Amino acid sequence: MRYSGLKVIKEALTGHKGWRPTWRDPEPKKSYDVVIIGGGGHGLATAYYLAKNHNITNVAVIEKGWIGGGNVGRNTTIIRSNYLLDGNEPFYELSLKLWEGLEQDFNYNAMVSQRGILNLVHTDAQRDAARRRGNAMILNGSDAELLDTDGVRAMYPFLNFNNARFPIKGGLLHRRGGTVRHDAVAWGYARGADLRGVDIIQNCEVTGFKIENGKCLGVETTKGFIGANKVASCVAGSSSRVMEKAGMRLPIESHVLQAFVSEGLKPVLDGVITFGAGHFYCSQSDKGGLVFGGDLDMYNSYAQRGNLPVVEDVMEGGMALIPALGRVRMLRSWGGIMDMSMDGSPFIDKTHIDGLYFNGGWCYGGFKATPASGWCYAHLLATDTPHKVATAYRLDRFRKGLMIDEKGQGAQPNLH
Amino acid sequence: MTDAVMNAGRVAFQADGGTGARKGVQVNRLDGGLIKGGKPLSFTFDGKRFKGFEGDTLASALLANGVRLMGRSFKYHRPRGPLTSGSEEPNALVELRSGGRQEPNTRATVAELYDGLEANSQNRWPSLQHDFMAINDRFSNFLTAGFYYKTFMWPAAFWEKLYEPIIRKAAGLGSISFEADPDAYDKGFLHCDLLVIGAGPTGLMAALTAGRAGAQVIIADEDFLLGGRLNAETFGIGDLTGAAWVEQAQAELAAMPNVRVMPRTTIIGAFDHGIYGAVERTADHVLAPEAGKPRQILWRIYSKRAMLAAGATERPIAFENNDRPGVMLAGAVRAYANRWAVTPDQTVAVFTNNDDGHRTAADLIAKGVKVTAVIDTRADAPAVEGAELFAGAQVIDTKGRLGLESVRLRLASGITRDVPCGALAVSGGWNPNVHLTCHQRGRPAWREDIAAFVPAGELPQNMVVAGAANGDFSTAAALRAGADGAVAALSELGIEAKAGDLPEAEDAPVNVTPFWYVKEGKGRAWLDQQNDVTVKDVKLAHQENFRSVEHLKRYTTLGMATDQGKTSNMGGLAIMAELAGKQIPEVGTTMFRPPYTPVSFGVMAGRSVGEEFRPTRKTPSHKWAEEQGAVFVEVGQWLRAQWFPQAGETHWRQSVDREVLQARNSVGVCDVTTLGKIDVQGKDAAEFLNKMYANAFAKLPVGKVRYGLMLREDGIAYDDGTAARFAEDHFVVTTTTANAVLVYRNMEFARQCLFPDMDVQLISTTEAWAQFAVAGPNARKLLQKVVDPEFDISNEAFPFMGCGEITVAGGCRARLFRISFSGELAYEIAVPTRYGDAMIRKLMEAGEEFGAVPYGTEALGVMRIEKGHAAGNELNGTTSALNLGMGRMVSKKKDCIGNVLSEREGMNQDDALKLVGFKPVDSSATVYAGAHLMNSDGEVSAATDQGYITSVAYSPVLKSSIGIGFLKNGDARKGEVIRAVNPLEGHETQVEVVSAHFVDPEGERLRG
Amino acid sequence: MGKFDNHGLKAISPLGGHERRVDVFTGLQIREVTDRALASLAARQGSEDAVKSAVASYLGGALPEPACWTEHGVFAAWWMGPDLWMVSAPHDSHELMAGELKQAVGEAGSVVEQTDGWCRFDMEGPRCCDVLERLSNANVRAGKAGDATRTSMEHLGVFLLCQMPGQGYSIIGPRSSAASLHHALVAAAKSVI
Amino acid sequence: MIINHPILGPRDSQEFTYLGDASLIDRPDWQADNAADQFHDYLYLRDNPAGEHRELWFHEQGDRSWLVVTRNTVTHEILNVELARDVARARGRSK
Repeated sequence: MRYSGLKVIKEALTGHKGWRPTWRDPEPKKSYDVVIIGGGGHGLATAYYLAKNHNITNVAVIEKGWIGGGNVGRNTTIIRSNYLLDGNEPFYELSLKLWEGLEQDFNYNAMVSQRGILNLVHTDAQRDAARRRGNAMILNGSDAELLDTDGVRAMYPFLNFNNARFPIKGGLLHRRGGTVRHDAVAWGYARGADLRGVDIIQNCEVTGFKIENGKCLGVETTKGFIGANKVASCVAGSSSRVMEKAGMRLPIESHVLQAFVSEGLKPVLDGVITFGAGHFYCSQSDKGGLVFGGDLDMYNSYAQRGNLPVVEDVMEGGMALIPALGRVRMLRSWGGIMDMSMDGSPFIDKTHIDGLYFNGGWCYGGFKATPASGWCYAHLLATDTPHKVATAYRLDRFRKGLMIDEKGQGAQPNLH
Repeated sequence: MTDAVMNAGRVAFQADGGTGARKGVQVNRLDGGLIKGGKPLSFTFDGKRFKGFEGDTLASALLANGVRLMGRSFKYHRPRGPLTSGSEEPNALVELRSGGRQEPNTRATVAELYDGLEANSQNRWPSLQHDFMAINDRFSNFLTAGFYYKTFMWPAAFWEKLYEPIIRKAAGLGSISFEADPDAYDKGFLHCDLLVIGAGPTGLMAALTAGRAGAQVIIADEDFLLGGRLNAETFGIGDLTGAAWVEQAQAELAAMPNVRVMPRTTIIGAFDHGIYGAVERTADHVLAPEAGKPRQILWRIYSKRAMLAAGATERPIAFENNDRPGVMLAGAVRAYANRWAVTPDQTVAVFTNNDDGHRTAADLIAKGVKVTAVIDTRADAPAVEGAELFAGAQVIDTKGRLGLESVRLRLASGITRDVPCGALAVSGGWNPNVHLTCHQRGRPAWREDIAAFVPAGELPQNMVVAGAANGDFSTAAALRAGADGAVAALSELGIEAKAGDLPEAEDAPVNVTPFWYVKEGKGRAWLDQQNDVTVKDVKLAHQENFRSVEHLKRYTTLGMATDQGKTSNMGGLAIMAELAGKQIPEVGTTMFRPPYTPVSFGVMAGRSVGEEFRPTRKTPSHKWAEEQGAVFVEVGQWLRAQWFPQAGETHWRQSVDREVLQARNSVGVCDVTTLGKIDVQGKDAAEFLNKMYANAFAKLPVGKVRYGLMLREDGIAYDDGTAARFAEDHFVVTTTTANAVLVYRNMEFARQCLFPDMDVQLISTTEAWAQFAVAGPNARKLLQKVVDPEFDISNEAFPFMGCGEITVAGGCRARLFRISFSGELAYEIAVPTRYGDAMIRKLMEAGEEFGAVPYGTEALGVMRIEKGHAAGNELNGTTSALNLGMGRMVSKKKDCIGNVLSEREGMNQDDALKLVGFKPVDSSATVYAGAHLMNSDGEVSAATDQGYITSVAYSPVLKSSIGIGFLKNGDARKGEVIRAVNPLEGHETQVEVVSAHFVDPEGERLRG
Repeated sequence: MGKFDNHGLKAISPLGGHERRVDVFTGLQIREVTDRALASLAARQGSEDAVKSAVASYLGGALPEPACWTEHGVFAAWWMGPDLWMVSAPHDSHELMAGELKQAVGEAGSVVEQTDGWCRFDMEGPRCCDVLERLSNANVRAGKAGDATRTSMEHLGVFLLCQMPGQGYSIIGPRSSAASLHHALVAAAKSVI
Repeated sequence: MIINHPILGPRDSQEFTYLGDASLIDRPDWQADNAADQFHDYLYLRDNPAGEHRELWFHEQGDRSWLVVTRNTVTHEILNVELARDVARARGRSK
């Protein structure tokens, strides 16, 4: 069934009886060509592109809970390709280009909205770094503009230009960045994959791998053994938990990141703003809520919740940047578990176990990566060679000294 | 002024607080209540003037004045009135106050009335009565749950250009003024043995019990009146009315120094290990806070034990057109009548599935309100005195455009009947307020006998739940649970408390037969009134396989409005369970998350606003620099002088060039106190520094300083500085300004965790010494005038990289280091910080004959770039010693942090980046920090990228723009001409690769 | 001017003045204190006992236990961390205390002058707890005389010494941030009183 | 969170700076034959358990002690707190 405005009108006039399940709930088959562990954005996108790009449709996506319930369902919805390093920027630029055509591609309105992302700078050194980054973006085919204070003021006159502790000295504007209705991404990929024959199996937890003679033959699950030619882990914050069942230790720690939404407001913020002198970034959803976040809680955690000091830190940043937010109320907070890697960059790679693949280490940048992650992971699974924009995302890069460290923080995951 | 306003004003002025007068002007004001004939207050709603009384909420006052219509819904812009009398309110949202204090989405049901209150309705245009956007309601059949996911995709560009702007404008609720909030906020910290959350009968009894036992108790309630439902009910406790018992309890608690009673305080979240967040509204009930006083305070409460006594929230029943103003929860109608002496209308009907609804009928009848019907879904409903009972009946539809006029019933017999009423009091049973029990990992459990979820699973550490929050709904049970709960909680702390004799109170059982929605009818029956989620939407979600509760919530937006579904989630779950053929507990619940009710940005920021967002660190010469008219710049938390403009200088470059030239030609002085200083002592101090620095320190002689580079364990450089050896067992280490805290932390880590038996003691002395760089050919001459004559600082006695303890200015102790960041003959001289102000004055006075200049961070930067010294832009966390041209400094002969991993192949490739200098071929051209480097010809692309420029300056010595940066294999490419490209700003400059040491590469000046 | 302050350099206070700042509220006074010399004392490995006894004879009393401070004549000392104390004495008479202390402990301890690393504000009056609970998470109401807590106020690390429970406290913070710390204290006092 | 400091008693975790897995105490021997591999595993690989986790916290706004905290990463319950120096010695670290 194709979704369209006409279809909506037709259904409205006929009592909405024609809408079918967005995806089926099949029982798992005995075996598949590919079993993807994790029904989040990346897992569903991988399944979608396996089917669409590589015509591999005998695929199952196995989800412990409900699809889209991990980080794709608990992020701050931002998409962007404002990366600095060669290992990253082409990948994220591919992702942004995929976002730009995604809705027509999978026939689901995920409200991709290129509202622009403005990263504020507050010091000369930050401006120098922004210039280097902006140039790297442009050299990789992305877009960037360097604004001075007046340029920022023209966009957002209500920021604190009067008595800021850290005055705004400009910003790096990435106009093609923006926001996407996050849940819809999971549902759109799920629907697209399901229509092409992929089985999406919810409430099915992987309890172990069947590995014989260095080859992975399938997964043990709460719904029984499911055989597979290739098993692809794609579980973000649960990466260490899952891969531990295959005997692997990863260069990853799991950390909690809180995010917040305010009560609905008439339009305040058109684009996304990142405060460069505190921990605060913010956009406004189409529903009117200000969606904002800041830094990690900093300690290892698998609890999808955080603590008060970070809430205060983030909202202090909000007030420092936008003093007019004083009476705006935060409605809800939540936490997601971030697979923080040792250099802040992800992995899309084979493992040392034949037939077992790994995708993870997305830190808190996983959402924007969803299309390219699925695209490249599908490419790796289908061809056994890394996609050209994901060649750096190898598990052995630390052994070789080839870190991709955007923030320059070294092997301390919570600082990325 | 319009006639309407004048009339309203004139009528309202007749109010004198007497009961008779009340009725006269406030058409729905009743006798009695807890407003006690309080002070009359004047307020406006949508510009119209009204009167109410002290003790009213905005909602109760508007209802008293016959106003039921208070808002519009989110999607369909349906007219709405209050559903509730509390913080769970979904409908009656207003913009309170104006200007910088404008506060969108304020629930009229909890906005305390004050004289001069100004409120406006929101999300409507042009007026609340005539809202153009209500057109959406006509198209509701097209605007079902998730419709937007299926359309607006063609043509692609139209989403951002057309559809989305329209949606965004229509969405949202209230608006902000865009003015800065003028009010102050505060934060604080409280400690207690027992935190009691909620001051109803349970909480009060618990606080009394614990308070009498001498425990440290905090009792908080979101309401401005303590008592909870006791204020809303007519039954008594012992010989007293509920309200009188509350007053007595409150008086007793107030007299206990160990008890802190906090009304107007919402516990917003249960955090780890007994920490609770609380927001106290200290000035939301007045026109404006007193000067300096906060509007709200965020308290962080450290509790040893906590009792959740937060009561319960009534839930509605869904039926067609159940959202008209006047359709309210039965408990709320009762509360308006008993507490605020208000009825929403003179004729009221009741619709219930449980006995509690009957209380509303009885109380209204006792107050003289006409109850036109009691509709009970149960065939065996108890009898009602004074009103007609329809047992086994249902409400199937309602009428009334901007307010309820009548309801249509389907009687047990099957016939329909219309009943006139201006308000319908609905009760579908009560849900315990389990929210805080779920803020960690608790998942509530279903209790069949009360048809509701009660707390279960892993509660927050050391929390007990009591009373209605735990499903014990009677007053007697609440008192018992409060007392027993307090005794039990305190006994775990070793505090003996006694429950004692409890007063007698009503102990009615809960008689409820679950009834979630009326199945009859083709129209819409609302679940989430704010977000306009109807029973049909839940059915559609089910049909489309959004069946998990989380999918249901996200697809339909059920429970995502400002009330977070406090009155609506349960109904949605029950309907989904029915559709899925499951039991309610099998469907589960969505996650309750902080905050319990929405919390302002202002209070979460507290005092950390504006210039006080973060502390400011000032240098010892700050005051003097201010006097010189210095321009300051933020460097981390420090404020440093950036340059010192002199009369006639119109551009910063003029000042900076002058400062650089004067320092290079004569002498300049710069406050360098901000560099971190760590005092390292102990028998193993030298060996310890050997571990910390990549280069060797063990053999540094006493009286000497050495430059040191610190690596992270991954082999990347992260800080550099100097270590001065004052004794065999005593060093003073400097760090960069930015990394002072980090270096100290890392050193403590090494000391305590890696080398625990080394005899090393560390302490920061950054702030204890005011330190000044004195640089330039005349530096020694200047210093010789300041340093006391017994200290010989000649080149021979005090050579380059020397250090020593001296005195200055006739006996003031000081430290002198002969180190140079500028490349000139230079010293750094330190005195105790209190003398720093005097010292800069002294130095400038002594330097007068040499034309000494103060120089700021800009000139400092220019001189270090001219010398090719790495700083923050080069130590960017991705560069190794090799990249920095200091590869040979990394000792292979000793263990130090970072040396093993610095040898990895990827960090030692042939074309590794190397730090070099760049000079534009055309000396009038400018180079930019952040420009990328490309070969002299060929493509400009990421694939051909050769490196990047990190720092640039205009060198007044070379009369050219210069830069340093990282170039692939750079040290072998000196003399090559390449391109520095800056497509971001449209520049491309031909630059020559040169040594990063632009000035005095042999270092003769600094040794002179 | 103190005994050692007879050189050509005139001291200024952490708030940047020559006079000490005093702010008076109903039931509360906040005074800038500048007349104390400070030196940190760390025990060397294996010399913990030696340091304690050596310094006891210099101070005229024992070093304080963890999280405590003590007074002996003109001296005061507080615990800063494991085997680490801060010693304080009148600045006029003891500006060079660090040297004396080092002499007293010899090889057993490491001494570092800390006098000007810090600013100090003394808070006195019955409203102390009401104001301090707006500033710090220290449980001052349950505290006793002699408590020394390292805590944070307004993003700054400070020492909070209890002179008299509910009535008198010293707040010792980083000198460069004296103005911010002072602003916080005064703002909190205005907020409460 | 509240960390029950072995010397100072219960303190708000906000006063602390978090580093990570306590195995960072076990810094390998730089002269070992496979030092590069050992350092790689030491610095980059983590158990990252969902459950009990021994981890390093620094009391930066307090007494400057490094602590080893045993904490459940699922519930955040803290089971044990030790001075890291004692732990380091017990694991055989010296100079």
